[in-house]
Amino acid sequence: MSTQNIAAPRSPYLSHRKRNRFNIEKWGWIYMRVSGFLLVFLIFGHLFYNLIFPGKVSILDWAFVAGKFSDPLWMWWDGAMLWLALIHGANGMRTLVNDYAHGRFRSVLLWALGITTVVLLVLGTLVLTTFDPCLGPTDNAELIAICAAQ
Amino acid sequence: MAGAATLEAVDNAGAPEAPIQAFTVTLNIRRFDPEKDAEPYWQDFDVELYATDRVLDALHKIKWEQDGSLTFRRSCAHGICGSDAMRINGRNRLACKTLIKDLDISKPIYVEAIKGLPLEKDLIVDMEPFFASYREIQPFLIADSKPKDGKERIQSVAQRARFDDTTKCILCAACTSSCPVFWTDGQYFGPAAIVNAHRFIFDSRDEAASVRLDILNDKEGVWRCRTTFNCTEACPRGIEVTKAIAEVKAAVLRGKPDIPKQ
Amino acid sequence: MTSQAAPPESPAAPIPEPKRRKLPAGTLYRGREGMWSWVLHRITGTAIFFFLLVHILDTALIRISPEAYDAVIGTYKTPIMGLGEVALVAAVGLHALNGLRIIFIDLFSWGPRAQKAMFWIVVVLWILLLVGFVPRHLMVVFGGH
Amino acid sequence: MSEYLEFEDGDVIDGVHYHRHDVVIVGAGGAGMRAAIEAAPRANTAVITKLYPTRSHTGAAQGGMAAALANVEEDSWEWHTFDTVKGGDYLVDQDAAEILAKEAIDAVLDLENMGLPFNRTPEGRIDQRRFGGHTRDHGKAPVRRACYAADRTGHMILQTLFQNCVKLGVNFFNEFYALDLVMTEVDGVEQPSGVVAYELATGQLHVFQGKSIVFATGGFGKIYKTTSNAHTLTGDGVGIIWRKGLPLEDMEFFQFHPTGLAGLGILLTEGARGEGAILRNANGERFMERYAPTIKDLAPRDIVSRCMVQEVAEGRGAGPHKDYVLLDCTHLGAEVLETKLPDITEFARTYLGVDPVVEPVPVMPTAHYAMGGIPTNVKAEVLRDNDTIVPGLYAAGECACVSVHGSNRLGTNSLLDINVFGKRAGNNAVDYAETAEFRPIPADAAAGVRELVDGLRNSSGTERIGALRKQLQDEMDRNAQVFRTDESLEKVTQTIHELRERYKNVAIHDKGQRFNTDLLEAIELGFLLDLAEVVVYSARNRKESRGGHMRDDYPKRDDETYLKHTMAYLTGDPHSADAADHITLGWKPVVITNYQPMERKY
Ligand SMILES: Cc1cc2nc3c(=O)[nH]c(=O)nc-3n(C[C@H](O)[C@H](O)[C@H](O)COP(=O)(O)OP(=O)(O)OC[C@H]3O[C@@H](n4cnc5c(N)ncnc54)[C@H](O)[C@@H]3O)c2cc1C
Ligand code: HEM
Ligand code: SF4
Ligand code: F3S
Ligand code: FES
Repeated sequence: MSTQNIAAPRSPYLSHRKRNRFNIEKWGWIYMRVSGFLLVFLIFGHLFYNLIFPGKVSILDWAFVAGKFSDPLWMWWDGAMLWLALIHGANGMRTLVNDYAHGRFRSVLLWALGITTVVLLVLGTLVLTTFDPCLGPTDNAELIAICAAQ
Repeated sequence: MAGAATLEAVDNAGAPEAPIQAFTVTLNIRRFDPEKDAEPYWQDFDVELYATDRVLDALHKIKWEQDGSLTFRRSCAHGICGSDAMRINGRNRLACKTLIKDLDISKPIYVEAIKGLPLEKDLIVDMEPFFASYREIQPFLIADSKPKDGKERIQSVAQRARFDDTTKCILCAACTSSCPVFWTDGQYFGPAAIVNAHRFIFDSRDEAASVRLDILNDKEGVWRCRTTFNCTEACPRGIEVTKAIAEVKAAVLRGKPDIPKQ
Repeated sequence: MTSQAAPPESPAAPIPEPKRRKLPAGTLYRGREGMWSWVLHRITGTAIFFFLLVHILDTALIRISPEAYDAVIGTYKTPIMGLGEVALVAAVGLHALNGLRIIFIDLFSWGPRAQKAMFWIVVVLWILLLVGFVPRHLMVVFGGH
Repeated sequence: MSEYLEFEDGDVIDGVHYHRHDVVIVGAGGAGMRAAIEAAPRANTAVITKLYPTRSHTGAAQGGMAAALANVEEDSWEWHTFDTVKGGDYLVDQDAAEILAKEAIDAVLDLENMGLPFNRTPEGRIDQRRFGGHTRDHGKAPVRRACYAADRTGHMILQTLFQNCVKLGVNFFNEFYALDLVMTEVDGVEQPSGVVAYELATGQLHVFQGKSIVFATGGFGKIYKTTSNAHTLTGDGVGIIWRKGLPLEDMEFFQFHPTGLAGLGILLTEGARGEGAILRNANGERFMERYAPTIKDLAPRDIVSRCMVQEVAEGRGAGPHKDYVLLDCTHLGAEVLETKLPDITEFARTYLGVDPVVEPVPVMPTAHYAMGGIPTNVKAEVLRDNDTIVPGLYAAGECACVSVHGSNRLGTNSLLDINVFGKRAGNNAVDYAETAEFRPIPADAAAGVRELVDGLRNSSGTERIGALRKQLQDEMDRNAQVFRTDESLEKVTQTIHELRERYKNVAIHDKGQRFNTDLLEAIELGFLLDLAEVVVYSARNRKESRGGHMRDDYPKRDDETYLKHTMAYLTGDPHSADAADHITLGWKPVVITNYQPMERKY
């Protein structure tokens, strides 16, 4: 191989940096920390209530969840968790994609990620807000009363 | 030095009067000659060394006695010029600051070029992208107001101490080329550039902190740091690089650096 | 340089013929606590994200019909899924604790200096968490009824 | 004229790249960059440097930079001048020393204004510390004159100058090795017209045409084995000038710094003694009290080095082989060591495994600084003989000899020198470039370098560079170090001659074009051999002891015969066997203004 056909050393530095006014990175960074902090309580509360507190996995069924969702506290709890965790996770995945994917592949992944996130946020929120606890069987006396009243 | 695998403890190794005892050490060097090789390859060399020798001495012995084509940068030989950052046993070090006695010589010593910058030949990489990032953060004092008496600007001992750590940088690139985020696409400004920005952002005499904070508040700026601390571990000058980066992040958030008033 | 032809081979002192070794491209970078905790953080974060996607979908079934929901949730009640839940809790636990470590590093001036100690504290707390959770959970899963 | 080349900046003709810049600076250490900061805003300037600028050895300087700021105690530039003259054993050109001391104050303030982070006094002004040979009121007591930034003053200077070059957008050609000066005959006289450089990355040759050319290539400490100097300090610039037949001044004066880490040569700054560290022999005795009762350990370097070697020679050396003395810092306390001398504390720990906080550090003199070099006047213009200048050619820094250091440089005066005379060189180079025309470049400007490079690349020799260089350095250490005699110099002359013969038969392994450091080391060795020969030849001729030049066989200073500068010229066939056949020595008078030579006592 002669010197002529090797790529020139010291190729000029190609800066891909573009500076734009609104900077999502800073807000993303803050968001990761704030949401992460809140999620510690939300997720461990959730896990504790669902996996430990009832004592048995078998209890986890439609009736259990329905009972939970009819309580506004848990509705808001799970709603907050849905939004915080999904956006946290999606933003984290965005970082990963930016790190490891390049070119077209990157844009495809980013779009897929964005669409998935929005769809799931909408879906999850709809489920939470329009959920009808009277749809199925329950042994929760209070619930039965409410449903009967309808 | 932190992180050295001190497996071979040689008595008195440090003292110059140490009994002269030489070891045969195997160096396994990742070589690449752009004029001959399509791909880098590894090559072994056996060298007679003393415990107090540095890896740089080993490289010199190879170059001067065995294979003159072994190519690497070096100048000062005592950790002050920043020429010879390389990956020694998987970690970024200066060859001239890594003593044989601090390495496990029962196994070969692996030596390869630093990662993330284009490989040019053997242990030499292209430093241009590194210096380009450095230049981008405006690494110079910006202060238009002249000191009143035409003498020096006044700076208190505490203000001077505020940025002391980051003035030590020798631009060796050990940090930037140890950063997993930098490896991904080489677009991240990198810890060295941020360290040098910190040097001025936190200098009470400087008047352009906000400009630099703005530059680093960028997609490729401080926010790309994932606090992996490889930079801090690698820095041969003992600069607390990650801490400096954290301080710059905090300064971006507050809109100004936290400098002592007095 | 065009005017310079390739130099002829010279009979000078011989260069040892390279003993080419088959080895991976480069060695793995030997980072320390900071790097490995970040690797774990990434892996666990990604894993949790994908779990979350599925979890939202299955929970959405609750809106469709109790039967569909119970059918799907029923499959969770196998020992394999029970182990999966252990993995999930382990992942979330590690990610959460290390997430707090990262927040402390960013927030406090002593953070960066204490990062290694904090990493080991994270590991200890994580083990305690698992010690508290795993036996109990496995008893439920395998205890069956 | 057909023998001259027509080209535009950026042309490549016959594989050689041609560049055109008003000012061409060779070297990007302190002196080169200080010159560039003056030149770049006013003229099209190029800086050629074989190292990335921040790798230059100015960065290794530790202790400080002298200036009579009087920030902490009474001081004046006259006292500074006197100390410089006396420190240089009266071989200093006093007009130059006055300029140095006077302009020191602005030089320091310039640096501060450029951003240099000096250590501060409680009032927030630049702090100052004591240093060897700097005294108040003509030798009464040590004075605090050295402005410093911990023990990293050189590092800060180098970084600050580089930062300001970045600010000005200075045009650097990094890793370009200047290998020749192009001279063009104008009006019957050879005049400088450009520089030929070798690009390390590609192996290609470049010719830089310039109206003015500044040499700032630093020292050549690598002629010795034990040295504080970098591997790259091979005196290329001085060697180029020498090979062009221009003279070199005072080459016999090489400074040996007292406190190099024993066996390694890595420097421990005199600032350590400035802060109160003490030299002790094996018996724990503070021996400098005997030799220099007034300023003791802070006597100038030549004296301290000599006393150390004497202590060892007389059997009072420490260690199992009784071959070094001890630098005791233990009483300074961890606080002072960690804050004011952090780097050297670390050097001792890293390289010797000795912790200065608790135990004394083994030290011995180490080759440190070339007082001699390319003769210039106070405008940094290079001299062709005792008083004719070479128009358009400038030199500054360690490669130059103004002479402000005479036969022995005072600590902290070199960082000062590179700033004061670097600035002057830059300014004068631009002034000159503003009025001058480009001189034509001969068509075969690069031929000499090509021959040199191709000759080495294609050589079928059998000698190894490493072996020759090692032998040179060992011999220089043995026979031309702190103490010299006619006999020892004769011996090393012989060796150098043999080595120069063997060098013709040197071979390199690396035949490639890219980053061929093997080739460059061979070329550097050539310069080392040339310079070592001049050093030794000049030293044999000076049969007296003065400053850094200590002749055991002529232990007295002899002002009658030798109060003058040596001027060495390359005449005749450079390859002739006997140095006398190709080196001619002459004398140049010393400029004396205020201070008549006196006995040098401290
Ligand atoms: C360890 C140490 C400590 C010191 N401490 C002090 C101190 O405390 N106070 C003090 O006053 N002085 C001190 N000195 C002395 C002082 O640092 C040096 O004399 C001074 O820095 C020299 O500066 P310079 O610009 O002339 O050369 P350098 O800084 O050595 O720069 C030389 C430049 O020339 C370039 N160059 C060389 N050859 C070529 C070539 N062929 N082609 C292209 N470029 C070339 C190099 O790349 C480099 O950029 C110390 C010296 C040493 C070694
Ligand atoms: C339980 C509480 C949680 C805490 C305290 C937490 C904390 C954090 C923090 C601070 C970061 C930023 C890391 C950095 O900038 O280097 C982060 C990143 C991340 N988190 Fe979480 N997180 C939590 C839960 C979650 C959940 C539920 C998911 C998944 C949906 C998730 C997925 C991610 C991902 C993918 C990243 C990106 C990783 C990276 O960039 O390396 N996290 N987390
Ligand atoms: S911060 Fe440390 S590792 Fe990074 S370039 Fe500077 S000296 Fe080197
Ligand atoms: S290694 Fe990289 S991720 Fe941050 S802590 Fe250092 S810059
Ligand atoms: S050679 Fe200068 S830092 Fe290693």
